[in-house]
Amino acid sequence: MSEFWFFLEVLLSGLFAGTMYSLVALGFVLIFKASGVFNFAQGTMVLFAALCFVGFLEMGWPVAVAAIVTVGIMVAWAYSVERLVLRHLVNQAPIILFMATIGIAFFLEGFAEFIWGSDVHPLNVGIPNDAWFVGPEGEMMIQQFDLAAAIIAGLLVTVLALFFHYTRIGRALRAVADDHQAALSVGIPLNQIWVIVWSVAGFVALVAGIIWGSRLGVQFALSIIALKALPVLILGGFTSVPGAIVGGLIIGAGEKLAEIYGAPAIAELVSYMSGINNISLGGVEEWFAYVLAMFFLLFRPQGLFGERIIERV
Amino acid sequence: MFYREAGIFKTSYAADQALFRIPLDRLFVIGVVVAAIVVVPLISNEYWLGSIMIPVLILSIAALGLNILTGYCGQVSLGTGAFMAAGAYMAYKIATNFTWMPIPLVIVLGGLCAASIGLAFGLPSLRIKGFYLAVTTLAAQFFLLWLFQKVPWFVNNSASGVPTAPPRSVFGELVTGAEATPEARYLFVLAFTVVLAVIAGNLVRGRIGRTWMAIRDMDIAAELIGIRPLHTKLSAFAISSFYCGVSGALWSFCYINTVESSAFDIFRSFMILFMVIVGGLGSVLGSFLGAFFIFLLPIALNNVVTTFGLPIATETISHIEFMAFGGLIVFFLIVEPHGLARLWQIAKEKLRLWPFPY
Amino acid sequence: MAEAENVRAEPSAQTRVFGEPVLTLENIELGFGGVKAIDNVSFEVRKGEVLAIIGPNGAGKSSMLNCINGFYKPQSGSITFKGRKLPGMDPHFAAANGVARTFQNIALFRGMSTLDNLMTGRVLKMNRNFLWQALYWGPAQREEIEHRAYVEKVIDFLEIQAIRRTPVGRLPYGLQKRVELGRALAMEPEILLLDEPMAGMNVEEKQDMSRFVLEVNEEFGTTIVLIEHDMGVVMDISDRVVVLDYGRKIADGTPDEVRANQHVIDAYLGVAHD
Amino acid sequence: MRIRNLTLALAGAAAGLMGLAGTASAAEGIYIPNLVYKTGPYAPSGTPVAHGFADYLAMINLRDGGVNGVPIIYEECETGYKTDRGVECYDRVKGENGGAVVINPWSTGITYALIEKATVDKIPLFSIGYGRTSAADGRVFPYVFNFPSTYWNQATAIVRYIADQEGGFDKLKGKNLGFVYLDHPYGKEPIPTLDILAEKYGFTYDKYPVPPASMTEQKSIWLQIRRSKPAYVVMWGWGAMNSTAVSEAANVKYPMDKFIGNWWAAAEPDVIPAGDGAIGYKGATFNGVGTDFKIYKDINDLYGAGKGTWTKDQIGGVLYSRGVATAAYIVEAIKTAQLKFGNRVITGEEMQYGLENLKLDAAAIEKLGLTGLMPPVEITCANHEGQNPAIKIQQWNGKVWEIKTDWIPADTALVRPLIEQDAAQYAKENNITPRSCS
Repeated sequence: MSEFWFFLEVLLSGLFAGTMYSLVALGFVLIFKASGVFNFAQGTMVLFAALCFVGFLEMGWPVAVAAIVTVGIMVAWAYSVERLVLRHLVNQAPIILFMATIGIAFFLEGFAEFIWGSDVHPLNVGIPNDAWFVGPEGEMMIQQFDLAAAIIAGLLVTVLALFFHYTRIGRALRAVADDHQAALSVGIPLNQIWVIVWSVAGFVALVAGIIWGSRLGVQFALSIIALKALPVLILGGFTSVPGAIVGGLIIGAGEKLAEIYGAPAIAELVSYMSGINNISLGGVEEWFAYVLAMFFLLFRPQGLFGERIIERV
Repeated sequence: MFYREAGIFKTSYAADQALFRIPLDRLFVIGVVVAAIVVVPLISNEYWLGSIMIPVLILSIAALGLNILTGYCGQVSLGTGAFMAAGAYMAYKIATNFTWMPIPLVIVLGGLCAASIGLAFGLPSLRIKGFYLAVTTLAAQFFLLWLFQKVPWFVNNSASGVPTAPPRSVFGELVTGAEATPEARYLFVLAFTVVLAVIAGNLVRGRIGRTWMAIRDMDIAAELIGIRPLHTKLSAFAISSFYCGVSGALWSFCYINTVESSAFDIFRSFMILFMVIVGGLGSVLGSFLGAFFIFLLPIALNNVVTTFGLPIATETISHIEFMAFGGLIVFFLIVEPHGLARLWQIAKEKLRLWPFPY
Repeated sequence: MAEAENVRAEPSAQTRVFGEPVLTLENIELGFGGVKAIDNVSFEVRKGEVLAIIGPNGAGKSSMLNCINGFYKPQSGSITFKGRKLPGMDPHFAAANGVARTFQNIALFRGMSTLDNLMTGRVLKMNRNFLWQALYWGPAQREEIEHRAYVEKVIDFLEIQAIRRTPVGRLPYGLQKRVELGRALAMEPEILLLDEPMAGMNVEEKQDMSRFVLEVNEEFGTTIVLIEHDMGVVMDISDRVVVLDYGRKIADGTPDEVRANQHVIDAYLGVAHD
Repeated sequence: MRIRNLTLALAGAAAGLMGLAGTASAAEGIYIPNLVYKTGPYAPSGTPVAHGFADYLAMINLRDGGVNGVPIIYEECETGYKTDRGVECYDRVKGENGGAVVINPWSTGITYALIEKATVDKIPLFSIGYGRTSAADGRVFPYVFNFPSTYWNQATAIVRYIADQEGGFDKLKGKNLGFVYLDHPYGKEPIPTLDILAEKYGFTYDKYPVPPASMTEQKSIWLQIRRSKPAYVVMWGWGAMNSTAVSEAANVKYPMDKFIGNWWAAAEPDVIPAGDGAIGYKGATFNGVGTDFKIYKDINDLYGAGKGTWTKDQIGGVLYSRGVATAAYIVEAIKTAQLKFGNRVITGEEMQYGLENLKLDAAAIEKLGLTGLMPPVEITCANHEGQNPAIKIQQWNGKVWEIKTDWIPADTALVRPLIEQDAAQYAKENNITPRSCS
């Protein structure tokens, strides 16, 4: 019985970890939807936003002020990206834009460290950090922090969904996502839209950064998680907000299950076949998400929620 | 005026399809190669030869490989490091298990192993395009490195997992390992570089190169004129991975002396992608220019500080380096998507007219 | 038929007689989701003829060409080609057996020069393996030169010598269309599919293009299937016309017959469908 | 300040390629380059070490005008903990300023890559408590030094500590331990030793590798640990991995006093991000911590003179102290060499003599004002890790690291044969004839 509770715990903690991926992936989706740009720099934006936020806190500013100023910085950043980069790359192939965002990511990474240094900054914004024990004998542990983070992520998604559906800007964003030229021709200012959507992505990055940062400390390694968002997007489809959420949950849970149940099984199989004992195959997590995404792509290239593309000549 | 192509007439298609159609170009390239063989080892000190020329040449090979895949065939890969690692680990395995085997053959076999792995990871490219494909190459990057690190067989069960590259000789002269002179290692690497560059030049001007570019420019039209997309993409993956594999094997054997997976991490993949972008997508020359530029930039930054004693902390230089990389990538993509190679071409066009501007 | 002969630069003395059907399409059906693009269409292409497919926008003309060279697979029906009855063409099989085409929106390889674009047309005829090519020596070089010679003939024929080394992305629209025709010709096609070869051209360019089409047909005996909106051109150069409307075939015959067909007139004049 | 630096650097960058010509200036002094990493995910650990090292050398220059009057020339080269950058740095610095006398790679990967090179170049590598363990066999690795202790010895000492806590080695029987490690040459070093110890004392242990590319993703590891409830968890971690592990351990309510990091996994940056959860976490160390040592009078003077390399309120941590200790060993080795070769600029080869004949007993250390900060060592030709490798266990109390034990000796009787065996195999593979040390 306790094995069952453990399985549940693994699954649950995987799902919670998945909401974190979803948060990062969300930023990708926003930008992709509105500008067709696959923004590799989203992960670095998470780091940068968190660093700014924690930096201001350490200067003794109140949380609200620090958050507002950081959002302001992210808006300024969005504006300069649009001004200095995107504007000059309109109508380029998506892959060129993708590579440009890799450049942006490198720049921002250097810039963030340049301004704020490479130290680890502890961050505490008052998210509860205790645990509940569930089950007949308290076998299963639920961390309040994880739950809080998931609730925040959920709220954020809801707000964004409402924003997209019910505001004028939201509708304009969706129009741009559908067809740049058409949106331009009905008088939607493309550049402005891009600034807005990068700002919103910056805001999402800040939320993600605060949550990740309060769990692990704000540190340079945060930007590494950006890569994990890629397979999440592949699963969910690049244009779907619910896709980002579901993809994140699948990857999060799948990874944990693969690591805890899959890796020992494979190790046993390998040692049975090769006759070598004591093979340890930990660290499956490192590639599981990407390989899963790869096989998934082979069968459904458009993602879970993406639309099928008809090729024409 | 100095550089002229007018007045040079070809009387045969053979001459018109030569690697360098203009005698001055041909002379120049031959001159560069000769200088690389004779002059560079003579004038360079150990640092220049061992720590700059050798790694730059090795990285040029990898950049050539990625350029074949990305620049010519249009398939973006973020898994270059993994294919380099495949070459390095397999070459190590072959070199230690078949000690009689001449080292050039070992390196080539390492490359071939990488090619077959590249082939496997190229299979999804039939159905997947653009950055979707980039994600599958990330799968290669993470999975392969994990595999090499996890399975002790690849490193002959060495306790630390970081075996030393075995010393091997060519014509009685040590070319791998720490005791090989930088000159010998340099010439060995240079030989590979020249041969592989010539082969790359030949491939891209022939049938295979045209099919790659056709797939890159418009895959649907290419398919309808009878080019098989799978064959074409897979050949690009295989050949590109071969180049990367050779480069990885040389990196381990002739440069850092150890077979270590962290030398081929995702950061390496990005660096090589940067080399290709900055150097010029779809240009053999660009692969070299890009490799030189990207490799030398941080070293130059560091050297400025030490040479002139500027009061800048080491970490600041490193931050500037990141910013400079990022900025350059964006700059090149915006201003000159064809990279340094295109700038070189423009310079030649200017020279042709000089001193008359019209 | 008489019409057609009048405009030929050198009217041939004998009546044009066409051989066997080289390509037979039977009961082709093709749909995307709920939309029927082609609805039970059958016709044949005879050796040596110039066949025009006409019809209003969205009639399924391009989809028809896409079926012929295998880009789309019909949901039902069959295509008989080279003695093989296939449920749908395979693009590689089509290309290897001499079906070449041009596209409505130019589909050239923009990063490559005119010469290289034309050389891609020879890809299927080149077979030296990778190792020879890596060396670019001996057989591989001979092969390159041999095919270069053929491509140069096409270049001469289309009068595009001056733009040999120019990347096609930089060429004006009319020339790009011509290069695309050249790439198809370099394949030495038996059947040439032309999707609106004269769209967007001025009168002179159209005359040039018509001349090339007819010369190809006459000199090389290439069968030509073309889609064109300019009725004057269609009626002048084609031997036979197939008319599609809303995915169905409504007429098939000589230009004169088609011109007199009531269904066609209705379709073009926009009579309400029942 | 930073902006000014930026403009300066940009101005200099243009002239950078000229600088590449490698003008080896012949400044008079003992040249000690340092391969540091102050950037990237490992920077929180790399930065304090570098500053401690640099401060001590600067202090020697300021206080004594150098080593026996010969000034030290100090220079840093940023590696980012990357092996190839480390190799490039080594090649760049080794010939400058009359030649490096000793190289500190500060990375096990870089150490591995440099062992052969440094041996050929006759420049000693000093990998203090990291690098290749079997390099402790000076007969095969004459130019590599890894005192005051190695990973293998550390593993035995940690197991001895656990046994002490449990009440004797016989109590280890049947116990299950967890080993959390960075999946990198560094993290894998102690595994063979742990295997032998497990067999010898009858305990079992589970391995939990943490991939370097996703160091901050350890949830599944800690879930497994929560399930298997190992009696102790030992960690070989580095950089961001450590703080994550400490946070996660606290999250799953693992008893922190049963969680022991090795000496690279127990410093301030590792515990501070975890907040109060980290209280009770233990770690091995071979150096003291804090600013209560006599030597800090001189280091404070350095900061008073405005020549400190860091900010004064940051000094005194575990890793900073380790940097100080490393520099102190090097300075003493230089003095040893100068005793033989005279008070002048020494060469790498002479430095090898100095390191190999380094003998620092308690009295000597007291004289340096470093008692408690660094352990005594005695190096011989055959033994490059010192005669009596030992560790102390320290514990985090939420504010500072407190030393909890006296020296816990390593099981050299067990480790030494392993070292010699591994070194012999290395010698065989690389056609090296071990030198005679008798």
